[in-house]
Parts: sequence; structure tokens; C-alpha cells
Amino acid sequence: MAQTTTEAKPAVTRNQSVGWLRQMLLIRRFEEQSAKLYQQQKILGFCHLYSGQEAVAVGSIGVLREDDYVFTAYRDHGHAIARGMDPKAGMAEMLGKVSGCSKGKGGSMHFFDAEKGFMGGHAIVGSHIPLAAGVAFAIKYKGGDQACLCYFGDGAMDQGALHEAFNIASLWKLPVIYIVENNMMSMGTQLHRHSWTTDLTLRGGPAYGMPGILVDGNDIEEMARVTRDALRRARAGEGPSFIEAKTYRFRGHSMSDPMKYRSKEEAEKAKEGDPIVLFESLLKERGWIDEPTLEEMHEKIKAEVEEAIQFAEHAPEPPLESLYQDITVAPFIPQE
Amino acid sequence: MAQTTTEAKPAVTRNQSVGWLRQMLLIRRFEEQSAKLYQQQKILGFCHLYSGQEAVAVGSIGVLREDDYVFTAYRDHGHAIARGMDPKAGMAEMLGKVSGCSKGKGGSMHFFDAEKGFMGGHAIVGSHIPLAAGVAFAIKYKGGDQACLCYFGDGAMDQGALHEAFNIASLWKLPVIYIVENNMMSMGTQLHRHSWTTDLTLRGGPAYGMPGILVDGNDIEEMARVTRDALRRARAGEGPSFIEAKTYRFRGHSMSDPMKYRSKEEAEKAKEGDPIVLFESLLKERGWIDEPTLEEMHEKIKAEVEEAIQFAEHAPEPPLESLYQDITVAPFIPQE
Amino acid sequence: MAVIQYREALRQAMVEEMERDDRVFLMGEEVAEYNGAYKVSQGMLDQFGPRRIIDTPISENGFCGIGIGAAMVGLRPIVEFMTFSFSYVAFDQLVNNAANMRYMSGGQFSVPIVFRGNSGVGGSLGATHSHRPEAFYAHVPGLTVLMPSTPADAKGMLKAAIRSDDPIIFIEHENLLGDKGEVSDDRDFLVPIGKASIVRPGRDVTLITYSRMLKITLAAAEKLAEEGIDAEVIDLRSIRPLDIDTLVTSVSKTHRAVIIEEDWPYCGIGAGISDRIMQKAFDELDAPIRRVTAKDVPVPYSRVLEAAMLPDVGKVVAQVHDVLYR
Amino acid sequence: MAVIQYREALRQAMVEEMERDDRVFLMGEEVAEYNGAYKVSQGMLDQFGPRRIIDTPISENGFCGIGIGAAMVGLRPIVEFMTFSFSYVAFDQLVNNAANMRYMSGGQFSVPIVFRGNSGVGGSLGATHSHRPEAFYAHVPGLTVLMPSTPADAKGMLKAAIRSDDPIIFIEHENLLGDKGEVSDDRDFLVPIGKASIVRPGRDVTLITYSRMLKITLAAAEKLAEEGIDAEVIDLRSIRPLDIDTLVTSVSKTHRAVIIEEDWPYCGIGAGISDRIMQKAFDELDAPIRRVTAKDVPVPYSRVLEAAMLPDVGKVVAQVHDVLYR
Ligand SMILES: Cc1ncc(C[n+]2csc(CCOP(=O)(O)OP(=O)(O)O)c2C)c(N)n1
Ligand SMILES: Cc1ncc(C[n+]2csc(CCOP(=O)(O)OP(=O)(O)O)c2C)c(N)n1
Ligand SMILES: [Mg+2]
Ligand SMILES: [Mg+2]
Repeated sequence: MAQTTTEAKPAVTRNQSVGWLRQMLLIRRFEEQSAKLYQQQKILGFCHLYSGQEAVAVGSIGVLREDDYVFTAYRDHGHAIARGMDPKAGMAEMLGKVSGCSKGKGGSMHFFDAEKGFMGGHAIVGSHIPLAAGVAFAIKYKGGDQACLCYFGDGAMDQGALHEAFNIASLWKLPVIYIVENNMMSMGTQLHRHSWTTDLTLRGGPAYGMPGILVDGNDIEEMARVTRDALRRARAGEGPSFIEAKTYRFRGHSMSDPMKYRSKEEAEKAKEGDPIVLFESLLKERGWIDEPTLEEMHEKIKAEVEEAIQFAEHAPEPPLESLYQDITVAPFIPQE
Repeated sequence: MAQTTTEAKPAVTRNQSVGWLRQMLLIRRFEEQSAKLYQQQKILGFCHLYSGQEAVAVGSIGVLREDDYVFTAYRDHGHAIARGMDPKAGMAEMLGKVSGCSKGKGGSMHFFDAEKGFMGGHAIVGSHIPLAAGVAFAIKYKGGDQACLCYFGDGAMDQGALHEAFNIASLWKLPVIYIVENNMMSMGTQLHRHSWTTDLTLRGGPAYGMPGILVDGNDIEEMARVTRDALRRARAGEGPSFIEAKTYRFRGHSMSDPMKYRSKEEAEKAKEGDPIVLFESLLKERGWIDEPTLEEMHEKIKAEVEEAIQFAEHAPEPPLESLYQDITVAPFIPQE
Repeated sequence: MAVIQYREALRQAMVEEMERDDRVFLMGEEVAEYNGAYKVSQGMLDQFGPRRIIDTPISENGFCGIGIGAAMVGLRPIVEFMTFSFSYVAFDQLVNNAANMRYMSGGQFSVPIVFRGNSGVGGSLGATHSHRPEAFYAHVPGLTVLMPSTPADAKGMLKAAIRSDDPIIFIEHENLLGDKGEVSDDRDFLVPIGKASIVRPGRDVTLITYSRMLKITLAAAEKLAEEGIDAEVIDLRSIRPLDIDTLVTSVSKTHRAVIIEEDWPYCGIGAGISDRIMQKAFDELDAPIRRVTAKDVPVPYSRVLEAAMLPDVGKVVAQVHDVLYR
Repeated sequence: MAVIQYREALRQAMVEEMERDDRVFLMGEEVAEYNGAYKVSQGMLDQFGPRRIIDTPISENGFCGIGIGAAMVGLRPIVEFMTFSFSYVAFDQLVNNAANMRYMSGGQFSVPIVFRGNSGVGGSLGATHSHRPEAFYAHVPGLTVLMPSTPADAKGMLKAAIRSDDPIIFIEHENLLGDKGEVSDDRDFLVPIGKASIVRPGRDVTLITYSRMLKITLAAAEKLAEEGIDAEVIDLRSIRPLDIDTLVTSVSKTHRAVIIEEDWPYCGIGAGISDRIMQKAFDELDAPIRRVTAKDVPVPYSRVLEAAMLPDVGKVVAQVHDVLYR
């Protein structure tokens, strides 16, 4: 059974709160503009937007230390930005430019930022879940007290890789925190049609000897609180944790999804849970932010994303010789 | 949590009981003689003996209908014989003869008997677990009320294939019964070193919305009883079941395993739980069998296995042209 | 005859065979309620209902195994990979169970199943989503590998695949799905497995290709015609078994060959074909068999890098010039 | 120099590199307490303890991913497959994550990892346990594929692999583990990656092989010598990258080549090599490059069928006669 989250709100400072709101807004704006660039065919391939789920990444990454690690799946812009990736580098990546965070070789699904411990977006569902256990293994091997956060969707619960990694992580007490972002959809398949139960803590928590923590992923302070608990466990050598963050994606699965499977009412209703709106109200209520400051923040973010776009548009294409670069550390000998 | 098995013993007729004892003895003898033939290098490759675990297969297969199906892993001689495979065909297979149950192409790890619904021994750990769900799927698709029994070892709990199949079997309510033969060892690795918990019902039962039934696999009547319950569920369309049968393998993992990891004391102690000895005593206690009958049975079985060996030794090698046969149903065109 | 899309040809093949045979069903991610990630199964749920058009969880290894198990007891599953890149998480099921079951059981069990879905370098999908798996599967005896390049073949070959009693790896191409062409309405229109098609007869050089690269090859043939070079273009269609007779006949006429493929160069299909021609027709060759392949690098996201990686008309023409010593 | 087994050579390589570098560790099924399913890691748990010699559950996909993740942050894992046949359940991790991580991250992450274990037709192990995976992995840019055939190479190549900063597929052979040979004691004895070895110089024909088939090839060369045919025998050692220069030099001298391998014929290593020689040295060839391969069938259990499936001295000699037109 899921642990419910009944404790009092944790203390989050005003500064931190405002910073988190700022990050969520930045992600939202980044995604909205990405959608436009996709429609203009400046962004290509598969592109999955994070709008609606911002509180999950920002609230949990927000309580990490600089030397912790983060993995996620292909819906990765939000996590990268929450981890401090420069939006310029992200946008340039999506435009396939050499100034991108993966030199234009990764694209939307494969953001990387080694300096920030951002271990990548990964596009094969479930495939990165063992990788995160591997980083946690290395932390333990080296005797460190960092932790590794790993995000994935509800659909990834159905990949065998997850279960192999979970058993080993628990058996070896690895400092990894698994966060399933349960947006109730695996592409166009509703949760109850792909998982035998809609309570994912039954599948990922006690079944692997980990705490299975259900949390409202739209409540950023709750996200922070449960992640802090899990971090404490990890750093104390008590092993992995499993967090189910219930959330909702506002947009289609990817940019090519017309979302025919969703009623207008459902989408409208979901907007009521918009984590940004919720957090804005809360901060206003607390008197931690006022309308003018908020407006100024919105404007600054607009400008920041616009600057990122300009940067990306003007950045150079990768040179043709880079085709053969960064394949191996040793000189690469093409077998042609 | 595991359901414990506290009910009264089910009614098993005298005839059936004696038949089961006979089957267990036949399997034991078959395995002992196989060991000798392996040492003589008449049996090759990998050869995994079932001695000590007989009650699991015999007790559960014993309550199947003729039109049900059975899958197992590479430790498959016992299940095949319990399902009625002629020991001649099994022995000839191990000697690589064309009269073998797989025409000499499968060997010890790949016994098949289509007529008996024996769907094979399968040698990649975990790989047959989805196949069994597939047969169960076909049963449901065709509107039948058969069931599919699928055996595997505790080590197979660690393969992703199992978890993918379990979720789907539960989601689609497939008539499949999964029986983990928990002999506490995955090759040379003790259960507690490969699974985060030694209670496998935590990993395979409620975590997949199936009953997780723990049973003493050395108690053949208990095996029969829990399998009957699961069969009822399956035939009624209530979905899959997970049975953890605790048992012990008397011999090494395969014929090449010197079992250095095991103390003499442990092995001696385990013999006390020998399912054949237990069942013999029980039947004697009930007056269902007496010493002379038992001796006669032993003798007959010896003769039967000896006959199987003679048959196998004298059976012809596969003809060389069979190398290219039975690859595809359509005429096979080698790409040479 | 009607002019329809490659996508629609695939759909028709499945629909017709499902109407004909209740044992045939379609299973995969998003094939039912979503009507297919690439809309290949559009409307099929409406027509056949959820018993036969089945959405699966993202469990490729699991549902491929389920398909194989169902095939062992007489059903005839069509298993869709959203893209064939995702078949690598189910590699064991395809290469061990589908390919070997009949052999290992001494002929007792056959596996009449079709694994289908698109593949290839679809356009900035990056390294993990742009695989061309044909060489892997063609390497394995027990599997049959088909890759249609036109709507007509898409339909006729898929129907033949569904009627086959053996496991078939049926690989479509993302960039062909929207292509249009004439397709037979005959419900028994089948393209035989193992037969290549001479798409353009010619005298001077044999161009061997398959799937999406047929278009580039035909464009190159046009270009070469302008120079007075008469190229014969062969669309393999069947990768395993290979129609070696058609290839040898052609090379015995032209004495020169170029193989054009989207796959990597080393140990792939093109090398496999080149070797087989050399085995059978070395003395007919007036020049080495040249190849135009994708470059030996992971598939990059950037459109300029991706384009540089892939074969194009210029590269084909250059290799033809080379084998003609021009 | 000491005469040791191939198995022991592998062990020494691991031990020496682990003594040298704390970042190196060994992980796999039964590598620790059992001392290795094939005793390659004998005694290593005693020497290095459970922190560095680690038994895993039967979760190849899981622990390969764990190895890759650990390598991304600076460790240097050696991951043992009990046999390489079991790598197919981890195919995604090898082909997607190990091979592509550096490229997809624009060079930010490298994956210094060695995947090692034996492979091949080990003796009546049947279709699922006798895989020869080299062609699959050699097809993929980003991976390096090494296959030593002697104890000396086993040691020198494994040491080089462990010191490499890239993902290495290091494939041993079950039937070579007990072979003995002279091996250097020098703790810095490394066999460079990408260099073939001319095991027997000769003038008349080039025999190209690797791994276990070296023994059959050398036996065939002896036989041929009796007939006055002087065969040059090349042990590839490195499958990717291929030492094409050594091959071209040899073929330019002998003008004839036969490739001997244990793998299937179609789209495998031999075809890949044959094609590359043709590309570089077609004009040097006085005969087609012939091949001796395993038959194009799943691997049968029966010892007579298995023997019939595999290359042998007679088959090699016959193909040499063929290229020499005798
Ligand atoms: C192995 C594999 N199979 C299929 C896909 C295609 N695919 C990409 S995302 C996706 C849905 C995943 O849903 P979920 O895990 O819930 O994440 P979300 O998109 O909701 O964030 C699918 C089917 C894939 N990338 N990898
Ligand atoms: C995927 C895979 N990995 C490894 C092996 C080698 N192997 C065969 S049996 C075995 C142990 C399995 O133990 P368990 O599942 O408990 O079954 P038991 O042998 O006890 O019946 C191992 C590691 C294999 N056959 N397949
Ligand atoms: Mg989701
Ligand atoms: Mg066991």
C-alpha cells in the first residue's frame, strides 16, 4: 500500500520558492515556444513537451545537491532546465546546432549536461532505468554520499529493464531514487489499459522492498518533501526509494499527437491542477510574491527564451567532419 | 503477503496416489541413470537433473486435463515425464538420436511433446514465461477453458521477461498458472544473494494482482490442491495465479557443477524432505501401498528406464540431411 | 486496381487476411484505440473489435513472446513494432524463440507469425530510433525477412507473409508510408516470398537495392540514362531468402554491380549480397561490386549530418562511374 | 614467459589491471563465490573481496545497464556474460546505450567498459546456447569487437580492452579456455587493438580466420603444406576495427583468399571481410574469395549434426583447392 502524505508542509524559504516558480515558468515558456518552432519545422524528429508536469522535476531536483545525478526519459527539457541547463544550449540542440547541449547529435530526446550531472534524456522506454542504478552503484563503490534521481513515465513500468534494475537496486541498497511521473497515459493508452493496477506503488514499492510513496506531483512542496525523505535514505545507505508522482500532461504525447483520445472537458478540468497556477496562488497567499513582480518575472522569462531562440537560430550547423567525431575516445576507424 | 496453506488435505484417490508415486520414482530413476550416461559422455551439453523436486511437477501436472498445456525451463525431464512423455523418447533425445522427442535436435534442455501439450523445455532463463502467457492468450481467444502451466526457477524472477508477462497476464486475465520452483538456488547463488526478499510471493503475487500462494513443494498433495484452486480460477476466467513451491535440488545445478557452495550437512538435512520418501510413508500409513508392492514398483521402474536406455542406445543417429530439415514449414533455402 | 498509399496497402492486406481467417489478429502498442502510431491500422478496431485488434503495454519482449506462444498453438498473430528499433528489447524472443522453435522441437511446433513495423532513418530521430535491423535478422536461419518498397508489394507481400506458416520479419519504412501507387484489389493477390523484382531493365550495370533506397536508385538510373548509361535496377523485396538467381542473371548480363542500402556498411546486407554474387558469378564481374551505404557512424539528430550520412543520387552515380571505369 | 591456459591468461589480465586501477571491477553471474561458471575468475573474490568481484542476479539487461551507468561516471567495469548467447536479452543496452552514449551526448560521456565471456558452438549446447554474436556487434559503429584465439592474445588483448576508454565486446571461446600457450609476465604487455596477426606466413593463398577456427585453419595449412601449397594464415584478433591493411597486403601477395569462421554464412563477418577486400584489392584477386562457414541452420544438439554443421579441415582444404583451381 502507498504511504500517504499527511505531514505538514516543509519549510521552503521564500527565495527558494520564488526560484522554483521562475523555473517552472521558464520550462513552460520554453515548451510553448518549442511547439511553435516544431510547427515551423525548425525542430525535427520526436519532441515531447513537459507542460503540466513541471512541479515534479522542479520540486524534486530543487532539493538535490550539486554533486547529485539526474536521469530522465525523452520528455527531458523540463528536467534539464530544472537542473540548470542553459536554455540556449537546449534550444540550440533542438535546432540541431553545434552549440547545442549535445552538439546537435542528440536532439530533443537526448539532452545531456555532464557538468550539471544531467545524465541525459533517453529515448528507449525503460532503458535508462538500469543506467541510473549504475551511477548509484558507482557512488557507493567510490564511497560517496550523492544520490541519483531517475524519472520515467507510467508506461515504463511495463518494461522488464525496470524490474531487473529495481531488484538489484534494492538487493544492493543503491542510492537511487526512482520517480514515476504518472500522467495516466502511455502515449494514447490510459493507465488502466496498460497496467493491471492504477496504483503504481503496488508494482514499484513494497514489491521491491522500497518505500512506495504516492504524491501529488502538482504540489511542488510535497514533491520536495518526499524527495528529501528519499534523499536522506539514500545518503544514509538505506537504499532506493520509489515515488509515484501523479500528474498530467497538458499536450499530446509528442508534437505529432492530435490527442483524439481526450475530451475537451478532461483537458479543461486538468488545467485546474496546473502546478504553476497553484504555486502562484500559494505564494501570493503567503505574501511571498505580488502581481507586479510576477508580471516582471513573466516578461523576463519571455525575453530569456526569446534570447535562447535567437541564439539557436544563429548558431552554426555542425561541421560535416563532426559526423565521425565523438564516436569513440580512441581514434575512430570507419569500417567502410 | 503469502497466503498460507492451512486447509485440510484434498481427497486424492488411492489409484491416483499410487500413480503419482510411480511417476516420481520414474523421474528419480530416469535422472539417476541420466547422470551415469552423462559421465559416460553419452549425454552431452548441459544437463540439469530434477531429483528432489519431483513432487512439484507430478503434483501439479497430476491435476491437469489432457488438453491443458505445460511449459518449463531447461530442467525439464521431470515435467515431461509427469506429462506422460515416453521415457524412451526422452532418453533418445539426450543421446541425440532421431527417435528422440525432438529428433535429437533439442537435447536435454529442449524436450518437446506436442501431442501431450508439453510445450517444451526452454533454456534462456525467463524467455518461456511470455510464451506461456501466449498460449493462455490463444486459449482465451479461441474461447476454450484450458489452462497453461508454466514452471521456472527462483533465478528467473530476476529476468524482465517475467515481469512483462505477469503484468499482461493479469491485465488481460489470462488462464496461466505460474509456478516458481524455489529451490533456493540460482545455479550457485543463494536466494538471498539474488533476490531482495526470500519471500517470492511478494515479488510475483499481489504485485501483479494475482494470488501469491506459498506451498511446500515437497508435499505432493498440497501441490495438487493449490494447483486445483488455480485451475479453477483460470477456467472461470478469473486470471492468472502465482504459486511459490519451496523445494530443494539434490544435485548440482547441472552435471558440471561440483556444488562446492553446499555443506554435506545441508545436503543431508535436505534429504529428510525427500518428497518421494515422504509420500511413500504417507501412502504406507494410509495402507494404500505395502512394502512388496513398492518393491515391485521399484523393479518395474528400473526395467522401464533400462528399456529406455537400450532403446536410446540402439536408436539411429539423425541422418545428415536432417540438418536442413524442420527449420521452416516452407521449403528451406539455405543462404550459403 | 486503385491508387492507394503504402500505409493503406498494409492496412488492406491485414484487413483482407483477417476477414478470411479468424486466427489472424493484430497486436501492438497503440494499434487499436489510437489507430496506430503511424495510422497503419486505421479503423481496424472499429471493424474487428478488441478481441482481434489489441493494444499492448510497452512490453515488447513480453508481447512478442505472447505472439510466439499463441502461434505455437495455431493462431496467426501480426505483431506490430511501433518502430523496428524497439525490437531490440525483444531480440531474444525473435532470435531464439521465433527462429528456433521449429528446429529445436524437431518440427513439432511451427511459429506462423508476422512481426511488422517501420524502420530506418526516418528524419532526425537520432541514434536509438533510426535502426535498420535487416542485417541482424537476415543473419539468422529460421527467420524470413521482407522489405517492400512500393504500395503494391506492401500489400502482396504482407498478405503472403500472413499466410506463411513461418516467422516473418516484415520491415516497412517510415518514409514510404505516404507513397502512392497502383495496387490490385484481388483478394488473392500475393507477391511470392523470395522473388526480387526487376524494376528497370538495363544493359550496362546492375543496381541492387531495397526499401526506401529504391527511389534514390531509380533517380540515379534516370540521371545515368541522360549520360547514356543503361542501368538495370533490382528491388530485392525479399532479404532472406535472397533471390540470388535474379541477381546472377543480371550481373551475367551487365558484368557490373552497385548495391545501394540505408544500412551500415560493415557486415551488413550489402556485404552479404556482394559475397553471394562473388561466390556465384566472380568470373562475370568486370569490376568490383561497389556499395553505397549509410556512413559507418551512429545516426545523428542534425538534419545536415543525417543527410550527409545517407546515400544520395550523387553517391550512386559516382559508384556507377567507378565500376564502369569512367 | 610462462605456459598457461587461455582461461588463466584472462584471469591474469583482469587481476593485473585490477591491481593497477581501483576503478576496475568485475561483475556477472557466478563470478564471485562460484569462481566463475567457467572458472575464469578463480580466486578473484578472495583477492579483491565482494566490493570489486560481484555476483549478480540473472538480469543481463539490468546489470549491463548498471555497468554502463557506472562507466559513465568514471568506473571501468568488466561485465562477464556467462556465455555471450545471453547477451541477447541485453541487446538494447549494448547496441543502444554502450554504442551510442558518447555520440548522442556530443562527446560528454564515454563508456569505458568491457563486456566479456565465451561464445560459440561449445559442444551440443543447442540452438539458444551456441550463438556466435560477433557479426551483430561488429555491425555497430561505437562498439569494438575483439576475439583472441591464443592465451597470449587473451591476456594482451584483455588488458588493452580494460585500459581502453571505449565499450569493448570481448568474445572468448568456450573450447579455447583450456588451451595452453606462452604468455608474457610483463604487466604492461598489451596487444594493440585493431591489429591482425600473421600466424603462418605463406605465398600461395591467404587463409583468414579468428578465434577457435584458427586451430582448424592451421591444421589445414599443415595438410596443404604436404601437398606443396604454402598457405599464409591470418588471425584477425580484432573484428572491429578490421586490420584491412594486413589483409590487403597478404592478398596482394597470394592473390587468393579463403575465410574460415564458425558463424553463419549470410550477412556475417566473413561476408563483411570478403566485401572489404574486394573493395580494396579486386584487381589482385585471381579467384573469388571463398568461405568456409557454419552451415546456414540453427545449431543442433546431436553431435553428428553439430559436427556436420561446422567447418573442418577437409572443408578448408577443398575451398583452397577451389581458389587454386586444382
Ligand atoms: C522500447 C520502446 N518502445 C516503444 C517506444 C515508443 N514510445 C515512446 S514514448 C511511449 C509512451 C511512454 O509513456 P510513459 O512511459 O507513460 O511516458 P510519458 O510519455 O507519459 O512521459 C512510447 C510507446 C519507445 N521509445 N521505446
Ligand atoms: C538469460 C540467461 N542467463 C543465464 C543463463 C545461464 N543459467 C542457466 S540456469 C541458471 C540458473 C537458474 O536458476 P533458477 O532459475 O533458480 O532455476 P534452477 O536451475 O534452480 O531450476 C543460469 C544462470 C541462461 N540460461 N539464460
Ligand atoms: Mg505517461
Ligand atoms: Mg533455483
